[in-house]
Amino acid sequence: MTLVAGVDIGSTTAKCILIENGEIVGKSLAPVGVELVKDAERALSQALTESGRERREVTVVTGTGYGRFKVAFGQFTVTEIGCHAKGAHFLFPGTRVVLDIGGQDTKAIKVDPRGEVVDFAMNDKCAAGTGRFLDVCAGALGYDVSEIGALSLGARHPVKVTNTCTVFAESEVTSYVARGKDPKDILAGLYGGIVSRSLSLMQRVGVEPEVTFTGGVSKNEGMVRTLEHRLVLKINVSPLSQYVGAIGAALYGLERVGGIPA
Amino acid sequence: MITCGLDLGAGTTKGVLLEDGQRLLATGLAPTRGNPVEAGRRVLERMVEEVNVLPDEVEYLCTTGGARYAYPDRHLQVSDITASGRGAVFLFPGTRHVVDIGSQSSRAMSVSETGRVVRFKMNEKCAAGAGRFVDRCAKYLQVPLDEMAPKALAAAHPKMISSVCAVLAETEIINNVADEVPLGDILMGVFLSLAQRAYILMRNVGIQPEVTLVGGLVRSEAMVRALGQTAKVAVNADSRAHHAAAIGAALLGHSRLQKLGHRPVALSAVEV
Amino acid sequence: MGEELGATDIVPSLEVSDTFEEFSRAPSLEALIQLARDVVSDPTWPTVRAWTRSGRSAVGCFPVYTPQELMHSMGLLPVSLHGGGESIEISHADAALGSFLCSISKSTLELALTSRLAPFRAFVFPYICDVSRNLEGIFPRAVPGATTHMLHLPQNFHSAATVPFLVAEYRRLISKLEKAGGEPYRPERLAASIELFNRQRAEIARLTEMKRLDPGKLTLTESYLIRRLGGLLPREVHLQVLERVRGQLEERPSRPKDAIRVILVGPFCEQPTLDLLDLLEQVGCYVVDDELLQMYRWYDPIDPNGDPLENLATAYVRSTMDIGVRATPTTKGEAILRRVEAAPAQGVLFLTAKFCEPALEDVVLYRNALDRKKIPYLHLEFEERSAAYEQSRLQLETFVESILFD
Amino acid sequence: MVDATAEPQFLTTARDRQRAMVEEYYAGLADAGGPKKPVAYMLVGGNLTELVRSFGYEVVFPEIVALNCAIKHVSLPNILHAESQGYGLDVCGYVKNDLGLQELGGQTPFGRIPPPDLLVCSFSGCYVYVKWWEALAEKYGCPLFMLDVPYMRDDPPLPEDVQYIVAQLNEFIALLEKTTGRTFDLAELKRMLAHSRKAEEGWVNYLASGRRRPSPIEAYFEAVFYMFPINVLRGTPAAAEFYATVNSEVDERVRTGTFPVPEEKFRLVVEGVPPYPSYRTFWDFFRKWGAVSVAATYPKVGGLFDRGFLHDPARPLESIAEYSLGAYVNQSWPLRRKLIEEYVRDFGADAVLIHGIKSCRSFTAGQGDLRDRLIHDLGIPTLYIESDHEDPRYFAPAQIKNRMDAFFESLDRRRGSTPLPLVTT
Ligand SMILES: Nc1ncnc2c1ncn2[C@@H]1O[C@H](COP(=O)(O)OP(=O)(O)O)[C@@H](O)[C@H]1O
Ligand SMILES: Nc1ncnc2c1ncn2[C@@H]1O[C@H](COP(=O)(O)OP(=O)(O)O)[C@@H](O)[C@H]1O
Ligand code: SF4
Ligand code: SF4
Ligand code: SF4
Repeated sequence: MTLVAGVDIGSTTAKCILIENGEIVGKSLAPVGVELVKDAERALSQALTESGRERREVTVVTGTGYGRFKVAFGQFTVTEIGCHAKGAHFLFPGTRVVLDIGGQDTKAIKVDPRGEVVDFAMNDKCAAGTGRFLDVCAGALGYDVSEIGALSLGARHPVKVTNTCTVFAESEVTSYVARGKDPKDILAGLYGGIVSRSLSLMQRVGVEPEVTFTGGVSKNEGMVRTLEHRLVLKINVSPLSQYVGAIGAALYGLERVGGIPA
Repeated sequence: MITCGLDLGAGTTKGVLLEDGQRLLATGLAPTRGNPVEAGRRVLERMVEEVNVLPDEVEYLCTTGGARYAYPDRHLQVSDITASGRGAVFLFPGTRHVVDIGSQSSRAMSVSETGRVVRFKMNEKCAAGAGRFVDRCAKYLQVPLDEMAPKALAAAHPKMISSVCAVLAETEIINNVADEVPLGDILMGVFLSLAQRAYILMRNVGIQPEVTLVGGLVRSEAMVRALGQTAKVAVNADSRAHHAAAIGAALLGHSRLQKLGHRPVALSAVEV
Repeated sequence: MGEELGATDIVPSLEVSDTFEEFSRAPSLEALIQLARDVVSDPTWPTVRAWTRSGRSAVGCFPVYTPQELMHSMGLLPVSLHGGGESIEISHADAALGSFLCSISKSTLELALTSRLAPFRAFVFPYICDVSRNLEGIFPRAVPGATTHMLHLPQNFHSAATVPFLVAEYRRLISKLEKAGGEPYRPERLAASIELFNRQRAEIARLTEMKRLDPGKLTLTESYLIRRLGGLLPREVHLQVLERVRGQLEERPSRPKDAIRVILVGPFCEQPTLDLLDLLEQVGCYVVDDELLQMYRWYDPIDPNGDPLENLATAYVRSTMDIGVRATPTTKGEAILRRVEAAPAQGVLFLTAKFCEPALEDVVLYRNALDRKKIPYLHLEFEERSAAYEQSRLQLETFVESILFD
Repeated sequence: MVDATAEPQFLTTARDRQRAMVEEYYAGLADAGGPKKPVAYMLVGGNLTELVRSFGYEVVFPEIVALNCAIKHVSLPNILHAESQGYGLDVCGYVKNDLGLQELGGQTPFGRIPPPDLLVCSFSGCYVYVKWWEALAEKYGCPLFMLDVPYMRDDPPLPEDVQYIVAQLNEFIALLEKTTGRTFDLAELKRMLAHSRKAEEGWVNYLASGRRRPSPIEAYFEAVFYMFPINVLRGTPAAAEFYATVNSEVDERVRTGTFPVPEEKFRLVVEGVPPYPSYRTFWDFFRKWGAVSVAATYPKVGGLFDRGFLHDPARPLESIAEYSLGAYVNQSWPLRRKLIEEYVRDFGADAVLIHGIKSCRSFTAGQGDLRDRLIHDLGIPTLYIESDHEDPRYFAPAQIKNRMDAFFESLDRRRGSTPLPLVTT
């Protein structure tokens, strides 16, 4: 009966996952603020509360994400690349390629049949093509990012969004809105651009089925559809996709203490 | 003879009415919100009302700014770089170097004594180092734009922002807040970082006194100070310089009108 | 790699007859230019497909100085590769090549990786820069089965040993081409090809001279499209096209407008999009001299007598133009001033491919000379797939306005 | 984990000697320039050090000056100055450092760099060389000799390639005679080539010791320091003596069990130019993981001595010609790939690290393809990291560290290890 926790401190959100007996027994998600150490603690305690467990029952806490070193109470750290691979493998054992689009970066990871990282590629530091890009553009359309996923389905005449820079794209979107373009079509244009950039990253590691899409942006249905369309491939998306990094971290911790990996 | 200059910018639309190419009668400003035509019309209407002239007395209208072609009732359009140069020399006749920082772009240019642009340099593909960055910081730090400058100017140890991206710099600012860097130091750091980027453009063009700052950022005294410090030159600034491009457009309109000797018909929207 | 993303959407659109009749029969100049526009924008190589339909082979030539005469003399169709234009999406090439490279190198590789270069039997890459050179090294894996060759172009233009070396270099190429569907090399056939190419270049020279003397006569894009056909059509056909165009242009009235005369420097290898070329004249420039498509203009007439291979090599050494990929120490500054004077031009437009280092480095030498003489100039960088021209338009307009308004 | 803050274990005597040689060299340039002590500028790839020295020239290598500036963190002002002169963002950082420095008067923390009296452009492996020397020629108006070196597509090179270079070398000798008023001294050249050969043999021995397990040398980070004599001081007895010192220290190290990292965990082959502005930071990222480079391509930019080429006093001009063909970046990609694969095999490496340079196309264009082949065709774990060799603005430590950590983590996992304990840094 080993209870383990994985805490993923991303650029945008903090996620925590509790695993026991190869099963997810608790989770939490909250935006990160200015105090990462506290955010990490809060993520863990929320997950515990949600599942009715107590801190002392947790055998090991593993930190990941760009703020992993701020999981001060954790025992281990693993990079988010390793964690997304492991977590995706746990949810979809056939995974060979993971595409993770989070708040500030995009990664493509190639994994072997055991869920180990074979190769990975990441984008450069620029908000173009990341979750932040969608947040900003959703704002320009007058929506929250959680609403735009379903909205884009059924676009008929996608507009061409020519700017990749988030700031320029935002005003391009604003002017499309002012010109009375259908938000569906604008979104379809935005997704097309992000997917192109993601594909180029995926090409670096080589695309082969199964592809698992993780990170907050994978909750966006429109993005999923666009990606599938361009890859001519069905892709895996779990309802827990935003937690994949935290799941991986928890599993690493489990392995470390000699528990049975999933 | 009244001419109008309208600067249809990505963030704000600015307008001026100019009499005989010499006297500024009115200035106007409105957020563009993706609809430059409407914003332009509103600015014009308000100015005309303010100085109490008939719309018809405005004999020539020259547009500038990103949406200069979108405005149908114009007689001429000029690029905002050309216009800013003219406007800066109108406000400060000794100007030989102009720095223009707007919401999405920053430019540096050297100008002749008539305000003709001799050489210029701008960032094309990336909005790092432009006003949008300041807006986002203001929003995140919950400091209204107008209150940023006094706080920034009180900074003892400004904290520079290293991120190149206008959007991702937020994270760095979050970290600074977390590390309990005083608000003033963060704010001044923001302006100094912008100044640093502008300085690279300025050097590319070649810095010659007098230097004049134009565009929206001129509204911030902290920006003026930061630029002066970074480039080690005195910087002319005047709140009217936010309207420099509109002024320049009105001036060029005036000289066109004089050359023609009569009032031409307005162009309708030709292209975007 | 391996899977064929994108390859599925190669649908041949334009069909060209293997006699290429439609080019010499186009009913009007405008019809011909439209045809040229279609051919140039079609990524499925309609002219190459027409040529190879009867079992003949085509060679893809990366810019700039490939000896196309030689290929022609061996019964091959030399075709200039200019990247993918606006129509193709880069999703594979970035990974292999890296992000800080010019579009032409990336999109050429993208074409290869998505099987769009299947109509070619061989490829020749000249050593004009490190990118072209390295591209050759990774090309064979992208187009298995085809022959690729790296042609070392000498940069020592003063040594007595250069011509003999280049002749030996051409011989290396010959032996490769012979294995890639070329007929055996015969000097007399090369001499004949040289004469044909001389005539083609003379016609192109007339066309560009017409643009210089009377820039209202034809637009830059028109002149460009007519020239660009030369790298896609059999040369005999192109020569006919050029001769007809000359006749038609003589009858066409000139439509002069209020524009400034400029020369266009920098796009000798990667080519700007048609939209960008249009934009240059739209904002009020007359482009009266340019470096576009250097490959068809690199020699004075080549001596048809004597050893043709040696003459071809001598032509490269003696009479290539001062562009970014030809070493010309201490004379770059003077060269630009001479060209401005000869045009004559009011200013210089530097239009360099993004990440094209040879072009970027020359711009500084040119600028220094122009500054000394107070000649205005503007430097813009372009990419194949940048659909947003607002920033370029803004800068071009500023440049024109700075010359037009005093 | 290794304490990354501790000083790496250098071979101290050799390192001190190397420092002294660098200092002496720059001190010697203080009064150089003009007819009495003329200065020739040269490029590392395919350089003609011995020949030019035999005519009494002091030799300056702007590439080496540039990398010294970068290591000493003084490159940025030079780069910014060159950019203000119009050199674009994408121009090679070495070029910008040099041209910026020239405009600013040539002053560096290690002495003043004199302007050239002669420009020798060995066009071997990098087209930027041609452009760079054109710019210098336009600025200084001094004679420029262009040695056109055919790109190496055939190994061994074809006889016509060698003949072509020898013919140019004879023309160069005539130019040198004219500019210096001296006559060519063949015997002197041969003497110098003999010294070179000795130095080269020592260098080759040093590099070969990377085959040992654990490796007593750091074939990338440390070897870079020892490249100076083999490129700059060839033809002098000092260079040969230097490698004797180095090698006796390597022996010492083996005897006493002092290694670059206390516990060698990963053996790497490294490809690409180092990130000089952040050299130590970068190195620390490796050492932390117990990673040691056992072979690297970069130290071969001056020549591939370890693959059998040595200068031969009996065939002076021919061997100089063969040398100039053999600069690492003058090798075609198939030859570069073969070399790297051989290094992996011969040095028993676990993985390959590729460091891509944003402003150097010669080295970098195609490294992605290399990466792809190594990983997907050959199954060799490979990490690709990108920054710059000269421009500190391109080094993003947090991102680079994240990639390194992920990479070594996955290598470690494949050996069945478990995650890292938390270090709060
Ligand atoms: N319900 C949702 N629908 C669509 N997108 C979402 C949703 N929730 C979050 N996102 C996107 O996910 C991003 C955050 O992703 P995440 O993987 O948590 O980032 P990180 O790990 O970098 O903090 C946000 O920027 C947002 O764009
Ligand atoms: N009081 C202020 N303090 C700081 N910045 C300001 C202030 N007022 C306006 N700005 C800046 O000016 C920018 C708008 O500049 P403007 O030149 O009007 O841009 P554009 O022409 O692109 O619309 C805003 O993005 C904002 O950052
Ligand atoms: S400002 Fe735009 S282009 Fe620049 S880094 Fe940010 S998102 Fe990217
Ligand atoms: S565009 Fe420039 S860099 Fe690219 S291949 Fe051509 S010459 Fe080389
Ligand atoms: S090889 Fe690379 S680093 Fe060296 S000079 Fe050429 S471009 Fe610059």
